[in-house]
Amino acid sequence: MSQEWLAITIGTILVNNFVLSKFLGICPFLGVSRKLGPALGMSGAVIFVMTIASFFASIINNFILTADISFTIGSYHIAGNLIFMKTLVFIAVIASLVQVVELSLQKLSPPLYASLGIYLPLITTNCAVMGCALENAKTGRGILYSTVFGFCTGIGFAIALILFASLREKLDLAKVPKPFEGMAIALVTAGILAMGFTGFSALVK
Amino acid sequence: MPVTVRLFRGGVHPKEGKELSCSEPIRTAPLLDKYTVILHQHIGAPPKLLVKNKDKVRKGQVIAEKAGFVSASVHSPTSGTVKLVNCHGPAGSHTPAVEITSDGKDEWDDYVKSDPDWEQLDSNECRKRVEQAGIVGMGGAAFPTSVKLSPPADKKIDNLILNGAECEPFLTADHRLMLEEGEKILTGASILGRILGVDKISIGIENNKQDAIDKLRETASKYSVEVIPLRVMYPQGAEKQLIFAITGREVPSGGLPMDAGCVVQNVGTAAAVADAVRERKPLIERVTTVTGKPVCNPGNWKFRIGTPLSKVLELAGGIKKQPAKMLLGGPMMGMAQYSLEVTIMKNASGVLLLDEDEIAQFGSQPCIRCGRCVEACPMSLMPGTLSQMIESEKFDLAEYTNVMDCIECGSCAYVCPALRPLVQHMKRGKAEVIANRK
Amino acid sequence: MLDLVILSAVLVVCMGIVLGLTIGIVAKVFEVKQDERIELVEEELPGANCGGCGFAGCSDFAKAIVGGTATPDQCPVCAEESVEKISKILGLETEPNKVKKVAVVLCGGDKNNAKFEAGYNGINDCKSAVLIGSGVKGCKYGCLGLGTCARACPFNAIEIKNGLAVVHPELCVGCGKCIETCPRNLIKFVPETVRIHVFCNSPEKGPAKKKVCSVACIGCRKCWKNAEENQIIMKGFLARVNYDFPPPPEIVEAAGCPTGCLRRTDGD
Amino acid sequence: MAEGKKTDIKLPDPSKLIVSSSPHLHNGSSVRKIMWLVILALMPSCIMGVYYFGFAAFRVLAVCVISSLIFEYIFARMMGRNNDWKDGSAIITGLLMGMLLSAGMPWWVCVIGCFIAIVFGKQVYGGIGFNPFNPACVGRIALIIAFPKMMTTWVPTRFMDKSFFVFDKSLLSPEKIEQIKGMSHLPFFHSVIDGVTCATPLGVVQTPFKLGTATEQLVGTVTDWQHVWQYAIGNIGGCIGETSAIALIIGGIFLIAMKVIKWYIPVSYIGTVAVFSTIVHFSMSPPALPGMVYQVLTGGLLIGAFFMATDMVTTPMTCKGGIIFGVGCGIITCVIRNWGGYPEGVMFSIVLMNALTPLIDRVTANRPFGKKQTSKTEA
Repeated sequence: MSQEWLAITIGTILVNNFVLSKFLGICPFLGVSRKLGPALGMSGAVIFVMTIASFFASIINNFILTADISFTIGSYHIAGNLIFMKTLVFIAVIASLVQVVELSLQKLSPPLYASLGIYLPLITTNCAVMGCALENAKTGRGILYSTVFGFCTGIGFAIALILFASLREKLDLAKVPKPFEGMAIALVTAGILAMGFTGFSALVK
Repeated sequence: MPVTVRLFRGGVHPKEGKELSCSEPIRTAPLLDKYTVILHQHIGAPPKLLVKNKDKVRKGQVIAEKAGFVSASVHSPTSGTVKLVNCHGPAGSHTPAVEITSDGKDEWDDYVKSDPDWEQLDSNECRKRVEQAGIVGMGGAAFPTSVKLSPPADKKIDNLILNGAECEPFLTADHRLMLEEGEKILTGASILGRILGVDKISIGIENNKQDAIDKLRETASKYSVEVIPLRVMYPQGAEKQLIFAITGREVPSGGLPMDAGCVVQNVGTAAAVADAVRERKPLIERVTTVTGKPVCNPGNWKFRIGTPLSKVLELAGGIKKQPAKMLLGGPMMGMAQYSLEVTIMKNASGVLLLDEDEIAQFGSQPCIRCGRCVEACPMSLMPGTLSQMIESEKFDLAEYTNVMDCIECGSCAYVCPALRPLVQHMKRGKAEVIANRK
Repeated sequence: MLDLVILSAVLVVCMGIVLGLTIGIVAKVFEVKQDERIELVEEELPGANCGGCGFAGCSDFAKAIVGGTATPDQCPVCAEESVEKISKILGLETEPNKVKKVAVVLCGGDKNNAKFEAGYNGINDCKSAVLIGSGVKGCKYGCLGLGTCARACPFNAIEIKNGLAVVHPELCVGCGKCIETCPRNLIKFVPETVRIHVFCNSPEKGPAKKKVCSVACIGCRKCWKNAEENQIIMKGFLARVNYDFPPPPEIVEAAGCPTGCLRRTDGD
Repeated sequence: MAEGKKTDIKLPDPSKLIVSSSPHLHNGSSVRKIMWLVILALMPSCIMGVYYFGFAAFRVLAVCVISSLIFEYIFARMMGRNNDWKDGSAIITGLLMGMLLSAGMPWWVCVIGCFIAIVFGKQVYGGIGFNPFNPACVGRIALIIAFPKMMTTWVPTRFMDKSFFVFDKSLLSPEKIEQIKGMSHLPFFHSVIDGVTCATPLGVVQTPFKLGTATEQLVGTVTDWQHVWQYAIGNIGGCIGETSAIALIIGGIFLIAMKVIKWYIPVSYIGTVAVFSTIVHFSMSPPALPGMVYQVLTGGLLIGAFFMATDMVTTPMTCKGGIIFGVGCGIITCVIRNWGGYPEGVMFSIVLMNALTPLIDRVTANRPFGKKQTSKTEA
């Protein structure tokens, strides 16, 4: 049992890192990695949102989408399930979830909002959250398992983002040649970082 | 006798080069026909000029008086006629100066006479005499001594440290002074101690000057001064490092020695204080080492303030061959000069000529992050990283990374394999940070 | 088949209602007042949250704009109209066009005609060089020629010619970035139409200047005598073109400046 | 001012003086000296490699060094830094690249590796001093990802008992062999299955361990002292430069003695691997993973620890940071070696820790003198 949890943790954080081996969530990965401070904020926000998004998405998935429906209205007999709707449903749920979280944080905990709040809207467009929910739906994991998976994915994202941000801060001092300045060198760096992470491949079957 | 050897963190050990001049006794330079005394010789506000063209002055007469708290008076080095000029200062810029053409009589002003009752003077009177004599830190920083002697009431000073470390390579002026005028230094030390009301006076000397340590130890106990041998390591004579080596206290970042309860004075300053209090002599001459391989006769001289470098080098017999660098001060912190008009100032501890094969040739290679500067830095900074920040003009980052704690000792640039002009980077960074703060 | 379509439609409608209501209620319950300009600014921004401005997304950037820590033109995506609209929201009126001003380096002492008193070994940067022996150039007011201004110019309008910075007026857009970089304060803004300058900035006495530079203004007043009143201003030993009331370019020939310090820039 | 005209006393000519910032002395060290000392330190293992693998090894090394120099020259010139190629750092990168390849490597793979190492590992970041990752590690990782088969096929040494480490199928039961064949998509299996020439001991021995199929016999073979001696002198399959442990240790100690590298990174790195592998070896029920001596002496650990993890540009500056770096490298290496998909984890661990270096530097920065009076003095 404990090995299973170890596998999911290590597997999600290092081996199948969403950013560096699945290339999901690249937008904030490149966008919010100029400085370490914002990167930390973004990481916190992503972990937070991914965890709760996975939780809600898996509830919806397990209780609504995968539920077999079979009833009769008048002469119509309706039977089947709505699993094919998962992408659409998850988009709507995650987007509104983020909105709700942002709005409530702004009121309930201004300090937390100040540190996370500005990153929350960005997460709406973060495909990693969506990917995480879909991955959970695909494997048909339970709610607890899905939530842990979401949390670990968030951690993996955070590790990649923080590493990358600290590298980019260092690159600020480098005399990068003109054609490679800015995003070009950032992408080269991200590539090398991803190559480094392939070392962990097959660590967990 | 226990040999206490104290040390600080970091530092470097350049070749000493002191053998050129350390056995040469101090000679007094003959009277010249002309002296050019720069007015602003110290840290702080420039003094107020008191003479005008064609005025007659006498030796020791005040030609510019202290203006402001952190400032110092300037006195005439001889008797003669005044001419106001602009002269080439040691920092390279043209700066107002007073040219005094000697009348050959070399007459002291009336107020300069020895005072047999000096031991009865109270501390305020002593401090006043130090102030009137225009004494500034003679080790190099040229900080007005009277200011150091007037700490704010809330700072308790319990330690007076005399700096006889002379950690700069090549220089031997303090060494000779300690050997030849030890009594005067110790007298000055006890006067300074009395002014500050400290319980402990110590004098730190690097133990490559064993003869000076022995010599001072003979009589030090009479003046209740403790002689402390220090390990040979540059920058042992930097204020903060010296305080740490002797007392184990750290001067807080951005603070002054008084924040650690200490006052540090150069041994030369102590001797000048003794002269000022006992004989009311103003600071118009100092001991300076003239040395370097290209110099014909390296030695230690007592020059009057205002002696131009051309005369200094003439007295030392001229040069054997063209040097690559002419420095005022030691090789690690001294300033490179390019004019023979530059004159000896109150803080000129040495005039040093360096050969081409001795000097550092700076380049513009990038930092390879070898970390040697980090190891060498006595202030535990990251000079390499700082210089990169300053190079890419990230001054706020540099300020955050403590560039202002740099003491510009040069240890980092001395060891840098990429030959980066790290001290110049630091100077730039500090200048920009100060400019930004305003 | 139809049944599932209907079912999905029902699901989407339900979801829409539930989620919409939730957000609406939460928004009402947890309403926080904020500067309404932020919202207006945010509307004008592209909303791509690309982070190209250096902030975490458009709303953060909008806050920074309203807070005054950022300017609208930092957004690399925004169209110019949006930038203008944002400026309007903030009440930042763009100034009416004045006469175009360009920078000029008021020094003529290049490596051939100005004296360098010693060799310099250090950072290739004027601001750093002045900290060491005040720069080794004989003239303490002249251009050091290490190119700090040229590197600061985003339009490559400054060229270092033989150890002297020269502004190309046709490339200069008058952004003024070079002016603050010069440690000697040699770079001045002048109207583009004036193409005649006294290329010297040293207030020292004539003979002293002559010793270190062959093209210094020695204060002979020839140009001053040949110009109408106030066209040339004399400040001690230094002549200055009055840029508000410039002399005609022909004065260069008429005056015959002995050192060639007074020159036209349209000739070459 | 009056010049000394009356006498024949010579005074300096001011116009020939040089003005620069203090300090005016220098200890004479230079980047070039450091680089050539590293090259010198790499020589023993290069010579051993050529001795064991013959001319083929020399060819690979030469191709790598020359192509690295050419790439460095071309790209440094393109970016306006004309003197970069002279400092010897490209030779080091080339040598390391060559030393990390098998002697049987085709020349074009060497050239591609060097191109990635020099251009993407270093030049695009602005040349020496600015690259966040060790160029040779980057080149090597790119190759192992791009050419997994070639990169795990090894040539036996000239003196090897050819059957010495050739995978012996008799050690496994037939169904296990089937199981292995089923997993041959993993990057190191083809060498096992095909029995091509010779596998690096690390690769071949770990496979059965990872699959839980190792037998007593195999464990015995691995820990045999006679074999340990073979690892130490380098008479085993593997890369050109990583075989001879003794030659590498001599080079490393030379560098430490010359104060080019700091002792704490190699010591903490190798120490961590030793401790970690010992713990794993004894804590697992037999057959356990290969033991400490084996882990330390074979594979790329020594070359990595002495020559790549100590690359100044990409590693932390402080002692504390260096130790963290070494320990991190050690742990990642062991994890990848023992449980990962690749037989060797040294290069990956160094690149990953390179990525962590800015963070480590930030955390382990020295306390500036005089900051925070409360903490104890550290003389």
